[in-house]
Amino acid sequence: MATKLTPTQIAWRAAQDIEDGAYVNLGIGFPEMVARFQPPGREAIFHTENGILGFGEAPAPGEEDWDLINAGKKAVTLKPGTAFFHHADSFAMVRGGHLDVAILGAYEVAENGDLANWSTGPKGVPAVGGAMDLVHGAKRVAVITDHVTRDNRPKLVKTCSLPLTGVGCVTRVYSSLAVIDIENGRFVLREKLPALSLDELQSLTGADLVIPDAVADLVTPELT
Amino acid sequence: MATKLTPTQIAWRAAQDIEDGAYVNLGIGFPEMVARFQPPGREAIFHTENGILGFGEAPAPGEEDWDLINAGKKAVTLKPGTAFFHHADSFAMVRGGHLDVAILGAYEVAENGDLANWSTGPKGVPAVGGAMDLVHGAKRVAVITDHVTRDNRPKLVKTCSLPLTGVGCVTRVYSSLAVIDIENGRFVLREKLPALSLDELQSLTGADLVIPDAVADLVTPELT
Amino acid sequence: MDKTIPDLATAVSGIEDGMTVMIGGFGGSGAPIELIHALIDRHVRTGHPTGLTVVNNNAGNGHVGLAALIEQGMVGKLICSFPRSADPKVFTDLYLAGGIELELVPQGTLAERIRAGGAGIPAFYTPTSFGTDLAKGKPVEEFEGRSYVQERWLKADYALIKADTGDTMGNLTFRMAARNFAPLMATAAAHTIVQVTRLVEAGGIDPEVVVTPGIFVQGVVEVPDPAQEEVLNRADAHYPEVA
Amino acid sequence: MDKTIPDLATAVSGIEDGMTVMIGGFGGSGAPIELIHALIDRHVRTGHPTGLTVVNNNAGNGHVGLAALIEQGMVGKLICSFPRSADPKVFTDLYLAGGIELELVPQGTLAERIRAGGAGIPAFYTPTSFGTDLAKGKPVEEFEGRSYVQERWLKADYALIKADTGDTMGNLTFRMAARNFAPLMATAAAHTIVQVTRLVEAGGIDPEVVVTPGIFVQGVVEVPDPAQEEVLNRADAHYPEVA
Repeated sequence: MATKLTPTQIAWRAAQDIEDGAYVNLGIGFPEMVARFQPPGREAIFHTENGILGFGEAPAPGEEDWDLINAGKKAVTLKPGTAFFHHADSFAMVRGGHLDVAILGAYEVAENGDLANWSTGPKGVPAVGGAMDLVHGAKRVAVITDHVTRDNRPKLVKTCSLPLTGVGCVTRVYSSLAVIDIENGRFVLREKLPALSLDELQSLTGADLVIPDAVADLVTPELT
Repeated sequence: MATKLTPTQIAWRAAQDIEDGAYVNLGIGFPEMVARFQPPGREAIFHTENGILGFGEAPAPGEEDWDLINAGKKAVTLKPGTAFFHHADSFAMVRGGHLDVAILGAYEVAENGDLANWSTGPKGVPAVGGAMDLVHGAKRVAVITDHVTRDNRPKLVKTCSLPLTGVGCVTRVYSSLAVIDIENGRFVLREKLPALSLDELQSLTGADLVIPDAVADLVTPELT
Repeated sequence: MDKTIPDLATAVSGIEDGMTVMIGGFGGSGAPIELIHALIDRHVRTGHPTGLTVVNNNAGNGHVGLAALIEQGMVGKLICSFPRSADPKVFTDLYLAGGIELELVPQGTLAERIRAGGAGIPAFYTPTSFGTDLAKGKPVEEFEGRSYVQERWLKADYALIKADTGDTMGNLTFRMAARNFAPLMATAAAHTIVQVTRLVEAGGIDPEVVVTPGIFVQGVVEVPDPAQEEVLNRADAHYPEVA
Repeated sequence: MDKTIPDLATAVSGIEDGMTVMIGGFGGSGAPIELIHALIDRHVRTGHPTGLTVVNNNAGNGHVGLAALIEQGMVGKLICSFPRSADPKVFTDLYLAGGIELELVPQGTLAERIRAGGAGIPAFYTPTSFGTDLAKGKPVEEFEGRSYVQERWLKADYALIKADTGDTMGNLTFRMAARNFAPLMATAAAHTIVQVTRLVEAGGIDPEVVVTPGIFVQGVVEVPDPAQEEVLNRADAHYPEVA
């Protein structure tokens, strides 16, 4: 099997689709990496649920101000044009359709766009945060994820088996093997790793892939 | 018949019931006069629908700033502790029950507390402003009004004949002849002009007055 | 990112016949007079836009700003709470002649419907107007024994508002009670166009005092010394000027 | 009018067993550590209050602030969106042992429910959580062909929040992202008690930059150099201090 992309490389690929001037919310954890790979000449404005628009990268260690954090409780910095606001205004931005893109992680994505990313079932402590708001708010909801689970089961599935975060909300998946759009309730392949055969990719995917005439090569820089 | 109170005297009487530190909204026009008669040692904080809390009296003529006006579009002034906010926050204060008192004018008040003060019927141009919000928001809704119309018909009635502003919302009426509470769907007389007989007052009132054992004299300073 | 627009004509060039336009201001305070007059200029020149649905607290005063827009025959419907003023003649005459439609909305409900439009809340319940003519035909529901009226969100194609300071990213502050509906309208319109008295670079506004974050703003045009409706009306101004 | 309270013990003296208490903060930013610890002090001294329902975005971290309140056994129910943190052991252990009730609410819905409580809106519709387990049992309605979930307002007996500057009339400003839920909670509680880092006279805050107007605040207590939860936890602090 072809060497899959690293999380950093997936983040890089997702970043290439963010337009100049876009308002973007990045989910906690892995999706936060997307901010590091804005293409030259483009500048996105990042939103965080806890009331900051237009924040900058992490401060140097020791320079943190713990009143200036993102939704992942990591320290961030100010940039010219930053604005602070309260949580109701923050989610007016989310729910009101003002964000251009939200990029989230996933446990499972179904071919109809259903997303499961908040609960692995009745065990443990459930936590949802802002994910359920984001998936029904942003104009475009994309997922970045490994193509399969640690024990090699597909994360792109026919129907989600885990509790849903949102119904029919995801339109694009950036995985470790491919870029896949969700259109009319089907997974449509747009890009795949060059060394990966269509059969291999299908065998690692839990629902039928629609293969258009043109499938581009998924190529990223070396990034670890 | 006894000399009725002037509008200024009615406003004075209403002002005596406003406690120190109360948050108060005064309706456009005649009710605005209430602000002039705060008893010594008490300070109310005045709210206006268009986004000011804690404003002061009118500026000297020629000193107006037309960005600093009240809901009646009259110029006001700043005081220490003033705050500005937008219309949704302003009506969160109103609807959310944060105002202690709203004092409004009336076309009719019914014995069940119904108020009609926004429309005299289908002719002309209707206008409602913030009255319908205020009557269901403030902790106490009082009315100041002449006791009768210009052609001597009662304004305190059994049932409003004009379009309602709010249902069962008024709890006290300061009229040109009396102070009347609305309790359990009845007009309860609290104060009346000393020279006015109970029969005279009843004859000018469109619903039965409940007369408790103690009815105080309604006495105000000479004010025109 | 630079949201500045070079001139007023460009600022209002996207507004088309039949659109819904929210216009900031409460009476004269906060009224974006120059943006409104630029829209009138376009109508004088091209005959468009017309048949607009306008959302404002009032119905204009005198013969400038919103009143002039109505007088020009550009407004088919007005959604407002209080169509009275010192001189509401323009609206009153047209309304009584059946030449303009009026949707009367309680002021707090108007504000909340606009906020709901901006916040993605399609409907909410309010005690306001329960049992009155303005609640007729609306769903009613009881919560904890009290009755409430269901109200729907209000959105617009354009919002035209006035701010005090604006930066190139669209962050805004307002001046005193001129704030009123503007921050709400900015959230509820697909295109929010702002005339700012002072335009600054990004970073020129303290992030703590931004009232409207730039995400709600699509265009900013500088109008350094804006007219005040109240002052124009006291001088009996007309727009377009009477020759 | 003077809403200042002389000390922290007095500030929290009105909170009784079984009350609902909203506590500001998102993670550690904005957490009113000193007010929470004053409440714990009272419990250590008197055994009260207990059986509290606490509303906060999170479930505490480490052994200070909200986590310490839970550890002290004072919280019967938590309403929050994200009970995870770097060190959520206190809540996690108690929850898994069945010792505390959890109502999980999506973060934006939590914010909007609190705002609704403060704004007199008993219910509203949101697309958030439609079709998920968190919408189970809630009314669903369709508007323009899209489905929405009806959510109810959330109110409290008390709100405990942290502000940056406060004046004697209760007007408040906040510091950066420490603002988060505090301005909403101030509107939704019958009694809002604020610890301010800097107390000034009325007039000491520019009326344009007031974030929470004084009408939403019942008491203000000055805490000049407030602790930051994140810093306390990095030092492995416990409250009450481990002897």
